[in-house]
Amino acid sequence: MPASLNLYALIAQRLGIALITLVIVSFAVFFATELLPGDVAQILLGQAATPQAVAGLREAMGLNQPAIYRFLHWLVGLASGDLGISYVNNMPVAKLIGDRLVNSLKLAGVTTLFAVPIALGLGIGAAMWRGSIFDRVVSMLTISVISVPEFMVATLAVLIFAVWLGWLPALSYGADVSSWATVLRAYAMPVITLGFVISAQMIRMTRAAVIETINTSYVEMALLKGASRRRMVLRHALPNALGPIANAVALSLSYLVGGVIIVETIFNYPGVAKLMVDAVSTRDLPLIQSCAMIFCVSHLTLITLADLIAILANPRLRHR
Amino acid sequence: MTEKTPTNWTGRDDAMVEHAIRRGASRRDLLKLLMASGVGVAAGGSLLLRASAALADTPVSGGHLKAAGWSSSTADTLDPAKASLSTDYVRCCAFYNRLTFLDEAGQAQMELADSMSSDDAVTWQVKLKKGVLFHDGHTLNADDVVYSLKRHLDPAVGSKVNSIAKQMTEISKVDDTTVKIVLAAANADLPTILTLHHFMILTNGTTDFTKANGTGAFLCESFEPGVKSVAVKNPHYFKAQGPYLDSFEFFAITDDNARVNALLSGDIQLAASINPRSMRMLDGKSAVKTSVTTAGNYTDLNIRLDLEPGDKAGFIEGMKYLIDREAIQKSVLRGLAEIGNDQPVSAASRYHNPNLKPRAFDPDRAKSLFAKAGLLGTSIPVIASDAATASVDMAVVVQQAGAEIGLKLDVQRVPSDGYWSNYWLKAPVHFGNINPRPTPDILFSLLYSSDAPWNESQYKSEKFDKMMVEARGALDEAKRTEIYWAMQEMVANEAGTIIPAYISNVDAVTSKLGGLKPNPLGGMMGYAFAEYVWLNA
Amino acid sequence: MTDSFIVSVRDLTIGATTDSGRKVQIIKGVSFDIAPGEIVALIGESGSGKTTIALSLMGHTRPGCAITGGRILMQGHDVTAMDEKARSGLRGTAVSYVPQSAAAAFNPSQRILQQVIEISTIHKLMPRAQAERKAVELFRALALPGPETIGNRFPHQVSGGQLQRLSAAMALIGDPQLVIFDEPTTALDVTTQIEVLRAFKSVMKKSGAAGVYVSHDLAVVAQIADRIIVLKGGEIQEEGTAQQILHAPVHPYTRQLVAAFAPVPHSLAQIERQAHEKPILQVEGLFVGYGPMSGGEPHVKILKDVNFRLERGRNLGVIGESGSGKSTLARAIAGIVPAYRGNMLLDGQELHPALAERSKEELRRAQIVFQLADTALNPAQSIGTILGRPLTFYKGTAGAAREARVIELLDMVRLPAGLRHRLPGELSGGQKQRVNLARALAAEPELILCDEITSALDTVVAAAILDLLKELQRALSLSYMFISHDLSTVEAICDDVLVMYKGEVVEALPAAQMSRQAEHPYSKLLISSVPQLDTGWLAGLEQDPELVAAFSRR
Amino acid sequence: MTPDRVSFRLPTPRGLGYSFNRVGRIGLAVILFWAVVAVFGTWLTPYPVGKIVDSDYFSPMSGSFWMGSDYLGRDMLSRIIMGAHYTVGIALTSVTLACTAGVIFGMIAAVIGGWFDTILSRLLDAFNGIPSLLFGLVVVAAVGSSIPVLVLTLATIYAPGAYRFARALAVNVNTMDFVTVARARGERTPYLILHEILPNILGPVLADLGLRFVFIVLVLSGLSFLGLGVQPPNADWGALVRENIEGLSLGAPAVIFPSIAIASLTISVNMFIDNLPTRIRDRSE
Repeated sequence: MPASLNLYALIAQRLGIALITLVIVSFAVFFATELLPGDVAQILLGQAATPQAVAGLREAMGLNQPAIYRFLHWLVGLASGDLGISYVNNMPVAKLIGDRLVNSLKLAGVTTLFAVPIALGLGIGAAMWRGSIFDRVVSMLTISVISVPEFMVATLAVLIFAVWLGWLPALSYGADVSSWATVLRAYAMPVITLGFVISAQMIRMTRAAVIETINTSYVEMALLKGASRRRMVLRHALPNALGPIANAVALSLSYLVGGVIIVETIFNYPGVAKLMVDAVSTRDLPLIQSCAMIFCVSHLTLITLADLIAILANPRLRHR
Repeated sequence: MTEKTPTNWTGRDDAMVEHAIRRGASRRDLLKLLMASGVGVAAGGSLLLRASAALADTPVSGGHLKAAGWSSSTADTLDPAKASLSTDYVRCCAFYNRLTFLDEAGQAQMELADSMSSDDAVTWQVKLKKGVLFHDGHTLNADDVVYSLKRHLDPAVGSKVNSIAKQMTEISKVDDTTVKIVLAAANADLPTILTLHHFMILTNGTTDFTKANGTGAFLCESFEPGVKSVAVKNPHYFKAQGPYLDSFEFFAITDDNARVNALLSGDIQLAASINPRSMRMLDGKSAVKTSVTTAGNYTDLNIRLDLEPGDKAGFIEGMKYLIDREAIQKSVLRGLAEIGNDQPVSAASRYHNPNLKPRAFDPDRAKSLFAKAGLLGTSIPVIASDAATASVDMAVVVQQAGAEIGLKLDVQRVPSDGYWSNYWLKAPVHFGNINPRPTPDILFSLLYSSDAPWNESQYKSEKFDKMMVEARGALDEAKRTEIYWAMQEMVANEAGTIIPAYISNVDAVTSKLGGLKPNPLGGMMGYAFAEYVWLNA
Repeated sequence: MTDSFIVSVRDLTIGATTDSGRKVQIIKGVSFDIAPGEIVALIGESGSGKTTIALSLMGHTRPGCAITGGRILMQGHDVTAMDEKARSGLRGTAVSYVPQSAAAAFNPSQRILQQVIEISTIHKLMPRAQAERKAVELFRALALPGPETIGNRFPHQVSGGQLQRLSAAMALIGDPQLVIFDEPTTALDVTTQIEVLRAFKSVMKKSGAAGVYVSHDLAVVAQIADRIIVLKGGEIQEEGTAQQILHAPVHPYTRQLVAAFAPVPHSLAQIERQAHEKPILQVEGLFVGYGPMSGGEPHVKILKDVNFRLERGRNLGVIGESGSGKSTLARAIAGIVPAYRGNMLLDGQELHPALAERSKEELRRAQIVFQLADTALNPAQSIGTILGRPLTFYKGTAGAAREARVIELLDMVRLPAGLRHRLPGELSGGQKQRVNLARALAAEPELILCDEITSALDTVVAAAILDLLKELQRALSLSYMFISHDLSTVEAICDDVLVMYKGEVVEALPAAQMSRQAEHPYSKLLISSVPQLDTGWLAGLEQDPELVAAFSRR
Repeated sequence: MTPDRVSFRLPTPRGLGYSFNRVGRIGLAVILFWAVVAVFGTWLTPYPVGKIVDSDYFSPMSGSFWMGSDYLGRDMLSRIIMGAHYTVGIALTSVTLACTAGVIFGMIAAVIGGWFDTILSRLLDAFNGIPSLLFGLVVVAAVGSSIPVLVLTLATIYAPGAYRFARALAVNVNTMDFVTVARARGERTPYLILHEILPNILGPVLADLGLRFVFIVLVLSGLSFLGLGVQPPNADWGALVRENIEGLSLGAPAVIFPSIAIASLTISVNMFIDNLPTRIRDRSE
């Protein structure tokens, strides 16, 4: 059978599954958020909520329509890129999320740029010199980092670099971003914190993936051809560990989009995670739903991408 | 408000403090000094500020200020009627003006109004200042004021002060610069009521609040809800003085600790509402100073009189004896508070009743009262939340005291989200938090009259309601004071609201910041600091 | 003294560290020499240390092992005294390696040519273009199809036999003086094995390099080795020329090995049969496949129109190479892979294709035994539990009765009763296969489907299992369906033989006359490809090249 | 007589048991220490956990307050001991729930396969995409914070991961011949899951449980950071760090000791998992 056709079929199948999952997830997200107790009208009015005022506001916001109708309406809107109108401040959700998402992606991007190469380097290095001092130090460090709560890492980083040493700003947002140097300064703190947290995971998983391939016959064969350790790992083990490594990276990056609530809180960084927390506290359902969808979409996209990379990296599937 | 609280403070003390600052004494040293001279820490803090401000009180123009509040969300708004958070107030004060504003002494002063007058406290004539320009160039007139005030009566607007505004039965234009306001009943406090941040003046017909178009000292350059706003100096501001800053940026850092760190690292110049626990971090830091305002903000323990166990005789009284006010003031609030006496009018108000003493901590007496009520050994849920400042810690203090006399208080910490709608006013025993209000009348009518929207303990007394109306119409200051004193006594003894302390608000600022003074409407100069402060080089 | 030898091994000892940290010797003082151009075979069973010795010649030991004593002189250089870098310099140039499974030893993500010439890249032996030319020459010498282009493929795109030859090219690219072949044909089908052996033989002759050929299969070794070293338990048992070892073995162990190869003619089991009795198993027009169904036919079809009868008390052998569908046939009969068309009659009763639709009684009467006892026994259950479960499941036997029956079963397969408290991991391969068999017997079946049950076992052990099977058949009047790729095994136990090729039965023969009566060309090819215990067999073997090309998938 | 005894075997000292290295031992010792503290801690606290016993706050280590005092002047030692009770208790309960649910569903999915497997796996994959802390926040916003809610939330967050892990293992075991044999024998799904598959994935599942335990301790502290968790006056370690974090710049023991407690527990669990005692298999094959 034609190789490429089969490959495309496989890719199409993965994409199809991702899409179907997405629809199921959107259903789950919508109705799960509908179950949130607390009435948005009442919360909006806060201490000034009187029954008449609440009723009036509910009517005005269209909250009296049946949930299924609102779901379909929302889904159709979602498909056409219309995320709806925030209950709380009547602004289009897309506009509210827009900037925040860009911020989140910026932070994630910068962190990725630094953390991924470092993590992969350390992970591969640790695997290459398995059992050496280097490996032990890296392993111990990663265990320590994943064992300490994120807010401790963040607060310590602020205290050391911003308050005591005064090298870096304590806040990353709203800082001067006119030149590359200042951008680096502004992002340094959250990137350091996040970098620590996600690299630890990536290092562990990369090391494990590479070590697994090092134990295969073809790597032993390379050794028996007289190859150096470096050649064994880089030429023979690494290309075959790409799939699991891509998966590890995807999971870490997925965390960068939505899991950074603590870092956003401490560094006062206006990202999507904080937006969603706000939305939850104000019961702004369209906003909550859109944020949740963003997280699910980005997660699904990333793991699907990792899946595709694994498929493409596998010569059995690529060259049939 | 602290300006006149320390009655035993003399000019000699002032000089001593000032001298100490010149010598370079640390803040902690000074606090010790002040303690030694028998002044509360809170008072000391503000005096300290005053003393240090004396060093450099010549305004300097220019500069960019970054200030951080403690809360913000996508619900942030530029609509004054909907303003609900400190962040909103700060913005409103920067971009708009009110008819009147409250000065440091708690007196209403004219702002956009040139004068306000009434013979019977029912019908009021408001004369407007002439030639005041909105940011878009439009000149302020009576239509703008009528529109701005009438909005609060429209339920569709969802105004936070709807219940207060309702007493204005008629708001009409007399001529271009005169507005007539008729009240449902006499209220001599109207000028003070209009100092509330919600009563900012907009241009006639404003419905779009993505940008602010006011008469305020700053122009709104950008506004992102839940993120930040940037304001630049209004070159055509109608006041002779100020603003001094070229621009200022306001946003929120919700994490207390992060806010202090940002100030310490120099990323911001003003950090509002510092947690008392953080005070020690500021010790010995010459680059920062604090501004303490004890304006009458309080966290109270509310026991509903109509539900168990509050309906059992002796329970509320017992709780009033069981609450260790000193421990709360000293340990929970780290001295940045004044002990409260279970009524809402704080010492910052000129109507405060100084003869009403706080109840002493007396667990034995509480125990006998609980025993009589048959409540010893039962478990009583107490709802607390981070939403109500320090309430969780206060709850723990009472819980521990209760545990020692055999009263089991089951403290339930619930999330801040939804606290005000789901628990506050509803749970039988819960905590509330009340922001400072400019007049006792507002406090009583909001919180204690029989039809009060926020009657925290469901206190109902016809006598009290009558006295409230009477005081409202009393134009004689002495008479009003007398009535308010009596009302305070009634609340302290009869209502189920236990007010253990009036909490000071501490704002930490860079020592370069000049012009910041405490204000009875709250921290950050009643949220209006932007217009008055300057940055020394 | 060593000048005349490429390699001299003296008193080599290799130690291993066990999980508990205890040190044990796995090679206990081995000495031998290899002369230039000579091919020496290391023969022995699993665990005899043959691969360990071979790898040590390259200065390599598997993780956990280390050379603890003795010397290995490679052209006068002491490999044991070298550091890792010097050893690397040796590998590929002085001594190179042809692995057991080329499929696993080729990096799946690199093109073949790149891997074949990697030795010259690593050791900077020659320019890339020259190396590529040399590789193509070797491909040609190894009779690989399309020598010019085969190198551009990926390992998964060529067949197992070709990969094995490609790995020889990979070993020879650096012109080594010594090539180590580590069971290079064990994983191959017999028809493929012949070509590979031929290619190895000719290319080795041409290059003049010496070789070490590691294998467990005497017949294979006989075709290629000049000298044979018989190993057991890390010690040399006997050393001699190939002729001497095959025809005049001295050591009792060697004799045992050779004897295991001698064909044991099978005599029909003496079971009283009534003429009208129904066959124990009858299969009519069986079609099996898997994958999504369309139009009543699955996507992938494995078995096509299989028909046969197995009379009670007789044994049916099914032979064929990997992929012929012989295992699938057993699974379809057991119901594991449901047939989509055709009938199966067990003792005249129709069997439902799907497992779930069969009654307990039907399931009990036909039991299946798998090839790998390692994976067929649950490692987490004790032998007693494994054997007891079918008793409880089919008969509801419990308590002391069950215990007694388990002991009886163990005794039936000649295992001590105390074994029932052990876990499978604590048993040897032969013991495990006996337990595997005992589990099937526990159901008191009438038919046992044996799927390659002796293939993974050492020759001597396999012979013992076959004896046991015969014994049991006599005692319990069983019928076996015996699936194997090994013709001598089938010959030893079966009455009738089915030859399968690509999912179809190409011929049915009586086992005893297999080689004489086979008519179908594939059967002939298959039967003629089985190596004989004769050094001249390969050289004298004549096969129709067109036939080979048609049937062996290379 | 058995001729297969000829296969080479090393002398196997039976019952030699397990080998266990030093790092693993240290890890286990710390885990046991905290387990003992968690169980018997209630009787060990020198002061009532909620009582303000020190007029100062963030005070340093002293004879009367071995670990200093917290932001209210409460004894840190007592609070950490109490915190162990809650941290270990909640994390252990949640992780057990998560793994039990995950493993059972993972095995069922592996054995049954087909649509059930596909849909369940995909759904849980997508659920993994919702950040755990945010999920926690939403749940607590919906139903309030109590220990059962906390436990269930944490279990829900970690069940999909446990499912994925167990399913992957079970799929491997499911292809083994002994499962096929059991199936050919006519065994039903529950037997296959409980007797054939479970015992063979138990080891890795327990190791996975340990790692998840670490993550749950951390998520629990993250939730405490965001203001959810155990009811006062009690607190889990995360909450202790959180409520005293202002003391960090002062180097107050009130924030350092609970951090050490968290790190010591999580690191030692990791050390233990990475160096599990290995069953000695003295066989050369």
